Amino acid sequence: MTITTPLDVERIKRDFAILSRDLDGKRLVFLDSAASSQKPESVLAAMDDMYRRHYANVHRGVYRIAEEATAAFEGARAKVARFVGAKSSAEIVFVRNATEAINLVAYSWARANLHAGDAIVLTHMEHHANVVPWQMLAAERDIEIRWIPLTPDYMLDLTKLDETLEGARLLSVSAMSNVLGTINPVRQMVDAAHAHDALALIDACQFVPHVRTDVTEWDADFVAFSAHKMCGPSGIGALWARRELLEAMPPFLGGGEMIRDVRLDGFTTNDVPWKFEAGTPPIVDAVGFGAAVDYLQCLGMDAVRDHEMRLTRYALDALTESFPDTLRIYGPRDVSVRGGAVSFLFDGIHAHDISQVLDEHGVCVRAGHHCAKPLMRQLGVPATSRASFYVYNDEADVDALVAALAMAEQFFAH
Amino acid sequence: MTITTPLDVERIKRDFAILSRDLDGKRLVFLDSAASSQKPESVLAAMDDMYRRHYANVHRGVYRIAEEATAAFEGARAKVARFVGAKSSAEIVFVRNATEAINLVAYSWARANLHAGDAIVLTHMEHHANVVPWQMLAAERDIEIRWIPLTPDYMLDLTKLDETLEGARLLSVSAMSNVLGTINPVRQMVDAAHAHDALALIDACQFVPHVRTDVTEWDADFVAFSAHKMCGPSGIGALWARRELLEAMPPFLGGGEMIRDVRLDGFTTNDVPWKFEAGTPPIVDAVGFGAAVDYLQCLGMDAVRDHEMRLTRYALDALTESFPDTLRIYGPRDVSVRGGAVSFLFDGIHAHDISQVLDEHGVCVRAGHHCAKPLMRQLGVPATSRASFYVYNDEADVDALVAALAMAEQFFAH
Amino acid sequence: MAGLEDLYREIILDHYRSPRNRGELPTPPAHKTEGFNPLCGDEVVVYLDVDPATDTVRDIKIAGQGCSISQASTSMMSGAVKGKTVDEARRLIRAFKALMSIHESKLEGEGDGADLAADLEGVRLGDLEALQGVVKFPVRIKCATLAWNTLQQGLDEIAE
Amino acid sequence: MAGLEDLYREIILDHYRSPRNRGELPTPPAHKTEGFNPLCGDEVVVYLDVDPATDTVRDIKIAGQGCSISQASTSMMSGAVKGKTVDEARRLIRAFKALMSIHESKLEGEGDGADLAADLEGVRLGDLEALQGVVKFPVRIKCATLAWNTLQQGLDEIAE
Ligand SMILES: Cc1ncc(COP(=O)(O)O)c(C=O)c1O
Ligand SMILES: Cc1ncc(COP(=O)(O)O)c(C=O)c1O
Repeated sequence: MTITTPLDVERIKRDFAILSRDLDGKRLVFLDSAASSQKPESVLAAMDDMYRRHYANVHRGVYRIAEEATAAFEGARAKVARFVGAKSSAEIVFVRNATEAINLVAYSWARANLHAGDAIVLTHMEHHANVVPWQMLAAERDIEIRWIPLTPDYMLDLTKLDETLEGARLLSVSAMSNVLGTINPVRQMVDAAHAHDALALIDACQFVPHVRTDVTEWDADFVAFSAHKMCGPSGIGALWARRELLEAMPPFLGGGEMIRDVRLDGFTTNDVPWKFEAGTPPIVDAVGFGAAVDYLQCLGMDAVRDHEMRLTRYALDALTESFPDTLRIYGPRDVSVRGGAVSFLFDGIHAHDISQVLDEHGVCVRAGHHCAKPLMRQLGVPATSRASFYVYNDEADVDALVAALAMAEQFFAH
Repeated sequence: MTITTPLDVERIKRDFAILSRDLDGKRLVFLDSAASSQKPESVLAAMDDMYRRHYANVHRGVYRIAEEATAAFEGARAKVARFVGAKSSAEIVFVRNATEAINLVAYSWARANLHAGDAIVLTHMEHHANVVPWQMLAAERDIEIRWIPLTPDYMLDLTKLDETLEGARLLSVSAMSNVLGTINPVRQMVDAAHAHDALALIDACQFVPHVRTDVTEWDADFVAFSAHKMCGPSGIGALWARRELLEAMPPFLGGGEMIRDVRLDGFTTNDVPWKFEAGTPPIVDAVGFGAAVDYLQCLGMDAVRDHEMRLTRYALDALTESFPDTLRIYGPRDVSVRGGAVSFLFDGIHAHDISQVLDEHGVCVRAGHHCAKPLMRQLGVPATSRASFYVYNDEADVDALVAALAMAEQFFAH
Repeated sequence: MAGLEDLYREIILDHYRSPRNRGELPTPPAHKTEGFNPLCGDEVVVYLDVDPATDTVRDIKIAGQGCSISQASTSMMSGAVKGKTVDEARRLIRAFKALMSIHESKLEGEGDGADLAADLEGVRLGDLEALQGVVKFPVRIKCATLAWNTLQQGLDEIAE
Repeated sequence: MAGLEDLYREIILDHYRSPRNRGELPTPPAHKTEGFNPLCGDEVVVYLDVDPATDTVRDIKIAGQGCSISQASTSMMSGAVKGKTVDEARRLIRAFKALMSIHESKLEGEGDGADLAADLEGVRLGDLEALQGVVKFPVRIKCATLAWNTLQQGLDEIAE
């Protein structure tokens, strides 16, 4: 039995300097962590300390601060590897963000392995990051893209999964939707893909920050995620991939660090993961990434998930009770199959306008297509408002949201 | 007449916290800025302030801190654009580093425009970042790579430039060598390339940090550089390119931000420069980049260049006088055609071993192939030691280098 | 909520609630142009019927969806250019963008918009001036200009 | 300079100044393998003449260039495996890497190297132990292991 210590949100809030910012007398109610989370003191301090005491380029210097920088950089890789259950640090490639991770797979693995007539399976709830790279490849190579549709209750409709995977080479799917909050049955889908000799890429950008992740348990082939959504800095993310896969893949970007030898007539590549890290990496951002997973590990990912389930339930109830006739929620109601991204719309009021009024009350929510235009078209809406929760949010934040929404509704009703 | 205020290095040193770090009683003598420079207080403060007060994802939020973040991010782009003489911010694409900038050109422009039988012209002094991307393309497309050789005094041998450019589609050349220090005649080479209907890419990674740069004056087509070598953070760099070129180029990485619309059957692209910036960018690193160019501008790039010429002359003289028979310098002697990267070797002592002994004295120099293995083979050496200077170095640093070298020589002579 | 009332003037909300010239026109003779705001997903469709003899916007219809600002701006735009010559329409586009871009250019850090004032000279924007409050809300400027950029693209396509 | 003397033991400098077994062997019968340290550019070339009848390293020659640590390690390696069986050579490789990787694995943050001690058991490293000082200088570990990785690659290639 695991005992989970509930999050002490009041204390956590104090770790995030920006949350005590005063906006013309209103406190900042930050409900946009699905777009990018705030960063705790420990992450900022780790990065600052790197720049002030240990900064040098990595991997190439014999002198002490270069060694320290390299150890910190590679130490961060090991932390991230452990955080997601990788078997070895060599399976973690540092990239700019989840988007680059997916593009890396599309340029390196897919362009080496997929040919005209092959098929890739995506879903209607994918983020553009997991759509456009495949559309680019599809257009270049005459590859077919197949789509897994949604059920009316905002889950993936997996009734025809096997049929859809027939002859496919890759299944690329989000572990958690950034719009609907839906958590998809990753292991089941990976198994189905493998049964059809397809590989499975998991876009875990919204999952890793919120739910304990074990890539080995998933049995996936590729997993992409970004530091900036999980208390880490912007500018760094990771591609996890099985080591044999990484070793077999051709390089993507060429340059320093990714080579073993360069002659006028050609080059040979370095070991993984460095083979995929051309040029000077985001050294300090990596260290911040490592500090971010330390922070989350310290809170405990099970406690994080418990907290968010409770808060999401509270929010869904509050929204439904306060606006029974005018507000529609897009996403599952059962918090055991969803995360804390809650999309909604008011009858006759555009999401953009809602956001604008909320901003006057210090409440930050996102409005728009959330980089998921295909999903928006499926939902038949041009945009939604989205409130999303993280470790530093509490019931008072939800209450502030509901109060501001009531004022917005009133403002546009007059 | 421009009046240049000489750099007050004593004061500048205080802007860089790491330089007052004590290494077991020895002060840090940092002579590896060509690999990556240290960062001034103002850059660290700008980044810290972003995270503590204005952090949110950019471009998509209606709320105030998202607006502030977007304004800071785009403001940084405008600063970088002005710093290198771009005609518009739209010509600056933020990338991770110079390496990615060159790969972007290789994947987007070159793969759309170059075909079997075409030729690319490089030089023997290029960094791997400006070699490997072209070798990858050459192998894929059966494209010829031609090399401009060196003269015995470490300059480019341009006597056959026109011949070499005959029928070539691209000239890609470093503005300043990171090994030899050599400054190449960029404008002359660009003109020659254009006369042969070839485009010109300038790897300005070592140039922009040290010499006032005007991309428009160069009349180049692409210019690549990294923030981390010019007082900015790791994790961000820029590709400058002529707007019409950027507009005509196909996208490179696919995902959020770079699209205008996405449907199940395809996508359309956003305006430049965002068309090339897929996914969440290194937001705070960009702000740090902006603060770095502010810092350099404040010192004055002409003063920076003057300072480095003086210091390099001092170093070349000191090394030659102190080790007349045993030390060999690889690079031009005339400081008007070179920057502050000084490569050298001792007779019979490997560069790596020199570095190790120097480190014991707090002196940080780089040892190795400096990501320029083709050049090392031309020079006929496996590696060199390299000391490189920046705004925070002074004569005392050079003296410390010379003293430590004397001890190293003695250590290995016994 | 002083700021908000600046943005959401009564006349804007009125155009939002009762948009003018909504519908479609048969193509041809009309010309159809679609515009997107890549950031928020707003879409505007402009049907333009330009009389080639007189170079006049004989009819204009509007479709699409978006926030109150983009919809109101589209509605106002349709009323402003209907019956105008193409030249007059283009002058209106320039004037409206000048009204907006004073801030837009500041966001990008280029120029201070001083010389844009020239574009505003001698053009009567009328109701459209209600949209000026938008400049205090930089992210909303693109909402306001979407219809006008789409109109411009349509006119350019017709001219080709 | 206490630290430096740890790294640069007299016996290391001796091997560096007077490397053993330098030269080439005709291929075939010998097998040639090249190793690179991508970080610093060191190169090691190992010529291996393995007698297939007895599975013994009949002769070994070394070429290439690098720092004192990589050159000394290569020289020592050549002396240590010459005349040994392939199995014994492989045991030496494991033992030497164990000596080094106690730190290497710590750098990568994986395990604490405790179980690596098993690999060291019962193997006499002799002079090679002089290289143990290297583990205090993490970036130099790759210098010391280059020759051994190249040897391993060579033996693998011969076995294929
Ligand atoms: C001349 C030159 N080009 C390219 C690069 C690559 O820069 P980065 O590692 O920042 O991509 C460097 C720096 O190492 C360089 O000196
Ligand atoms: C599900 C999902 N996938 C991919 C991404 C792209 O992440 P990034 O912008 O960090 O590359 C996001 C975040 O916006 C996301 O929510």
